[in-house]
Amino acid sequence: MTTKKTLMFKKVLVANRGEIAVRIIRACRELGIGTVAVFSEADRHALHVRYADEAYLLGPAPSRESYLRSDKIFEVAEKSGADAIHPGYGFLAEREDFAAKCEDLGITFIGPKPSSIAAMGDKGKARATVIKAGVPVVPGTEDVGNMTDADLLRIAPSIGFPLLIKATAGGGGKGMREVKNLDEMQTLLASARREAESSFGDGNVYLEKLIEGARHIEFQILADSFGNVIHLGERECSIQRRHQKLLEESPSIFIDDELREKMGNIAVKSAQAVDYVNAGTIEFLVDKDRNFYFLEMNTRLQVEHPVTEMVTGVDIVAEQIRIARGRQLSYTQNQIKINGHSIECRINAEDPFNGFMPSTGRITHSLLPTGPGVRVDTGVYPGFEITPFYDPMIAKLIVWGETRAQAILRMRRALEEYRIVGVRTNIPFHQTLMDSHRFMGGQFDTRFVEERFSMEDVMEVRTIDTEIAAILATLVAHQQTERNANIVRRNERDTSNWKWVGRWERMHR
Amino acid sequence: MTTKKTLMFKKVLVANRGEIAVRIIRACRELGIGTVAVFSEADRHALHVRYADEAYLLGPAPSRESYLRSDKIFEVAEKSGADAIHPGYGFLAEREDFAAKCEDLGITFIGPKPSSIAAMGDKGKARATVIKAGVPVVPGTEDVGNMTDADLLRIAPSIGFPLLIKATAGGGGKGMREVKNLDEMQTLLASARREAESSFGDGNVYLEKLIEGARHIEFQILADSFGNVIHLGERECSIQRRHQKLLEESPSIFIDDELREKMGNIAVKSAQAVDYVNAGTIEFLVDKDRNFYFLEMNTRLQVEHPVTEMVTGVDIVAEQIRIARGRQLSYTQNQIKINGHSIECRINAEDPFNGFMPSTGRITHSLLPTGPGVRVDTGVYPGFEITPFYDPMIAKLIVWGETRAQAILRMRRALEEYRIVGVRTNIPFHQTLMDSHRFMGGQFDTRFVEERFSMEDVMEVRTIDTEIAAILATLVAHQQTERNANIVRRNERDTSNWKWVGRWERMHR
Amino acid sequence: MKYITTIGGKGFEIEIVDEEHILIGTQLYEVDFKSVSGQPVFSLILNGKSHEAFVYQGEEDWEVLIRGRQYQVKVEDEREKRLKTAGGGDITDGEFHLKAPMPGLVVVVMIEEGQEVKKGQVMLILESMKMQNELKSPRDGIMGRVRVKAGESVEQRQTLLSVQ
Amino acid sequence: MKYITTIGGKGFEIEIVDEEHILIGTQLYEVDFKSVSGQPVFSLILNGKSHEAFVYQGEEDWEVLIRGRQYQVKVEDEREKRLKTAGGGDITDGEFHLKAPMPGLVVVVMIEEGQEVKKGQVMLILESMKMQNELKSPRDGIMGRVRVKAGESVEQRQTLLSVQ
Repeated sequence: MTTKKTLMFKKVLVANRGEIAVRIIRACRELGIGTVAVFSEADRHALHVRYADEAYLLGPAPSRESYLRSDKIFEVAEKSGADAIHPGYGFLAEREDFAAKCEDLGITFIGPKPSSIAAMGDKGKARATVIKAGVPVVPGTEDVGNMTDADLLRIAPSIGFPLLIKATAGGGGKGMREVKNLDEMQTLLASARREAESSFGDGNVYLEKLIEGARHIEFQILADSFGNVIHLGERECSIQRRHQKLLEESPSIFIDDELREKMGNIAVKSAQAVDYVNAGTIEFLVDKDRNFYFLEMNTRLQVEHPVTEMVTGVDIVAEQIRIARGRQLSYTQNQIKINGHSIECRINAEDPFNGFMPSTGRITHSLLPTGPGVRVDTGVYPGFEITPFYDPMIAKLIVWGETRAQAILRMRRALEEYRIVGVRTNIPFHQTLMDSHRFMGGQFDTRFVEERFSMEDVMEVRTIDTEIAAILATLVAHQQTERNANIVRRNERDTSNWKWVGRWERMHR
Repeated sequence: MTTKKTLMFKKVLVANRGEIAVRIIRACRELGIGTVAVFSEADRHALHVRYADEAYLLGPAPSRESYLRSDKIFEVAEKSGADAIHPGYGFLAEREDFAAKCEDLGITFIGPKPSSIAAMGDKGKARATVIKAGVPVVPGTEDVGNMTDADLLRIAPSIGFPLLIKATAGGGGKGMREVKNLDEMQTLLASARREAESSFGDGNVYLEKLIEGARHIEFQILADSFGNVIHLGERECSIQRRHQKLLEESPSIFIDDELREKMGNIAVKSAQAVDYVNAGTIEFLVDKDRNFYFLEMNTRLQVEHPVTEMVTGVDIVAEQIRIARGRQLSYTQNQIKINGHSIECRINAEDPFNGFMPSTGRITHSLLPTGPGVRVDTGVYPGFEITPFYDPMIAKLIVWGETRAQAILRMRRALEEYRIVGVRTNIPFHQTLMDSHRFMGGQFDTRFVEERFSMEDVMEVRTIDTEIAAILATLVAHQQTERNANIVRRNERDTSNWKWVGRWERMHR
Repeated sequence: MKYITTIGGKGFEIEIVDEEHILIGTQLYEVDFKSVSGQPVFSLILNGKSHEAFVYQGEEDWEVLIRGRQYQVKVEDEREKRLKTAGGGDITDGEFHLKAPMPGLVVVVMIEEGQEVKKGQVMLILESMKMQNELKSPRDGIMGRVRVKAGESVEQRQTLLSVQ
Repeated sequence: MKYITTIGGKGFEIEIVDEEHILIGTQLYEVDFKSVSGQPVFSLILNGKSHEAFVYQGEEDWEVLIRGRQYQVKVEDEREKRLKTAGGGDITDGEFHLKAPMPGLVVVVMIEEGQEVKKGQVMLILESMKMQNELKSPRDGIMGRVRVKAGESVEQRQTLLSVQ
């Protein structure tokens, strides 16, 4: 057991990078807790290093040589005297062994118990656990453990097609295959196992019925070590591409008070089934008829936690820290009120005009949207270099409005204000989405972006810009021609001016 | 009377600059209303010009040749087809003749009726009006109109010393004098009249008792054209320097629910006394014994309106537009709830280490604080030039917290994150203020900053930084020495490198 | 100076009259055109309308990103254009070299040398930023040299393969 | 290289050992020192502690703005310092020229040539940004030439007057 002294920790090591590391440092600072950043060689100039009280190098840029090196992280914890670790999301956040090792070393892990991480980490085991607690799951294989191809082929028809093969150790769509009929299943099983094996070192898979037209809706829960568990309402996360969430909102247009209460209670029950402590998220699929099914539990802070903060007023990271310090929850379920509507757009360094290809480079200019109802969580700034080593998400743009309509209008305004020069971003994707009638009407499911959305959908609205684009390109081309001519003329006197041409060209590359 | 058609205006001319012009453009954009910016020659690159749908040059940099040229503004309104004008604050916002001219031209003035501006614009007349409505005023001269020095000298002893001489056309502390006794009064009357005459073209003055240890507390009101008037609670604005507000918060630590209701009702009554329509603010002085006195009414949007927006969730500018469009208020008094606590720091381009001397120059680097509970309203960005022509306020940093303590901690965090390079700012002043025990304890009045606050107050806390400052200066000096040496060496081969030295020096000037 | 500017098949004749005026066809426009803080971000006030766009040189044409839409714009000065047309017909596109848009790991190469490819066909998958990215052929053609194989790490702008 | 660095009367002996180490007195520190995006903003990690400051050259000394506090720092290299000390005592301050910190309008000149002034005494009021700003004497002295008068507009950095 951790001692009382450890629970009153004074210095938190943030075992992460980017916007979430900055977010955690902010919460610690506001609570008067010291912060220790860790960084890879690619991140010396990163914002979390600039903002933390202390900062230590972990190793080279690749994650496995830096942010995944738990041994190095524990070394830094010892050297700096950090008495707690916040893992953020990704990296080591859902590694049972990491949480257990913290406990062994007498360091407070700001998150759930290792046993809860383990119980929810194996997707098959998690299903079995919540079924026992009376939580509805997507119909599928209910046995825990290694099932052979023969078992799975035998069970499949009783689940019904289409169905999904999923990796038990899974996440992020890896080791997942959609199966339309029995004939193709054998081949797909093999490839799913291969991918799962290479991604997670575990080729074990299970089957789930494919719910068509489903929405991805999740509930934020908070649990303290005194057995109090509450939920903070839902987040709608159906806007996805290749199983990556792109936009989240709270509340969901699809959920009424009655369904919210019902699903919220089930979410609380799911957390209780694994003796959950700290912040966590229960993900559900909800079908067209409002039947809902437990999908999985994320035993950590979510990327999209801010939309819940905006509508409830609860600072989830501050609450995580309080819980880890052994305090009671600051709220009872009755005190949680959903006020207004919030939307988050994930701003990724990728080119929506070129197959969402990741984009790297130095951010030379950046203008953040600000003003009423706008929040930006980011780890980048002008002058910062986006490297290919980490997740392409560089910022989260979050808005609040009194209604969903007002939030959409505000998001449009904020997206238009947001300027980033130096890397391509998916801002134009979000702008197109905000103009889409289906999105405005709330008519979407998890397949919407891939199957029924196109960047060209709303383009006719903006044909007037064609002429403006032509004029701008002409003016810039003309200016450059003039400038080059001047430089050539000046150059006849002074060779050294070529470096200025070079600068101009670099700027415009 | 303006016609129904005009009331449904589609395009708003924003007769202002800086952060408030941007704020208004944002509100219009979110409501789907077109925006027309106007700008002076110094403001071609300003954010309001970049963000507006249309933008027109008014004239040279000085305000009287640009932002105060109502004739030019009406020309732009006609040319652009703008059917409404939002005046922001300052410039033409409280000019009765400007509002009246809008009415004549069939342009909706987003603000009160000319008669209300007039009634509240003459401070003596305003006192008389609200006294009639039963509103308590600071004891002083109660006659309206021109009083001679002889009148004033006769009345003074019955008011009691110390007292204030104030300009009836006044504002911003101009034409104001503090009088300690009858002996010095004659001289001070003369100088107050002189200053009032030169500032407002009107040397008329009146007397007010000087309330010692008073707090400046104001109530935001909203009134529609159907006679509905509500208040949005109070703002505490006692943190001032030379009668300029520096920090505002809502709610006030000094006001309990009972007093809030009482003062709020009086504020509503004051507005009703002049048939007020649109947003306005009733300023009060509150003495140590919680007696409160009407000070004046500002018949326009206030700089500090965001703190009220943060705690009530009401978008005051959007509500102004709704009211001007002839709609009913979106809220009844019962629906207004104060939620949490909000603080605004005015970020001015001035040097707190050098007598708050204004600072001009190009902003070369800027990093905005973001994250939970933080809002920045600004009209500047990296690359923008701060000129000496306008108000030194370049941004407003606003935070929200569940409690005043949380808001202060969050403001500390945000101030620490805010980096502006290129001009000096008063951020260090606000940082010192946030560390001051008196401020934390809420023990301050309008004289606090000038009389009982020092930048050195909390310095001992930070002595550890002395060594860090020494190391940093040494490292930078060393780097520069090395660099110069290199340049000299390189220079032996290539004279053109001197331009790089020049750049380096410019950067460090 | 007179330019022929083309977007998606649509041509505009734009004449730069002086610093503050342009002619499009016979229509005169007042322009106020500025670069924003030394970046390739341009503010244009055209007859009072305020526009802002990110304008930069792409592989072949100018790229303009304005209000969430990206345009490929070809700008030719009139003389240049006339000479080219007189020269007779299209210049053949020549060989296309696919370069790595970012450093990464080649996951799979889906084509072989000498094979026919269609425009938009996936040729290679490159892993970077934890994502698998499909690199497609920009046009129909025949595969030329393939310079990388699966499992290989590549640098940014390294030539991966060619389409003839 | 060894430096003698002084803040408010307190001296520090700082030796730059190499790119990553400094000695203060006999204490060795590990330093990681970087300029942030080409600005005079510096990030310093000193034995693990992360600091950031705005460092620039003032009129005479270095100015360091760190966590809301501003420090005037004198940095001298050891040799320079030794030579100066050997040279014997303080160098006299010479004439001080008051320059306009910003463009503005001279509202009032409060001193006359030849008059004695005290450190901190207001010499002139300059209006700019709608504010009246008091310009004070940086030290005791005798007024030299006064180059401006009330009502005059001045440019930034224009010399207004001198203190001897």
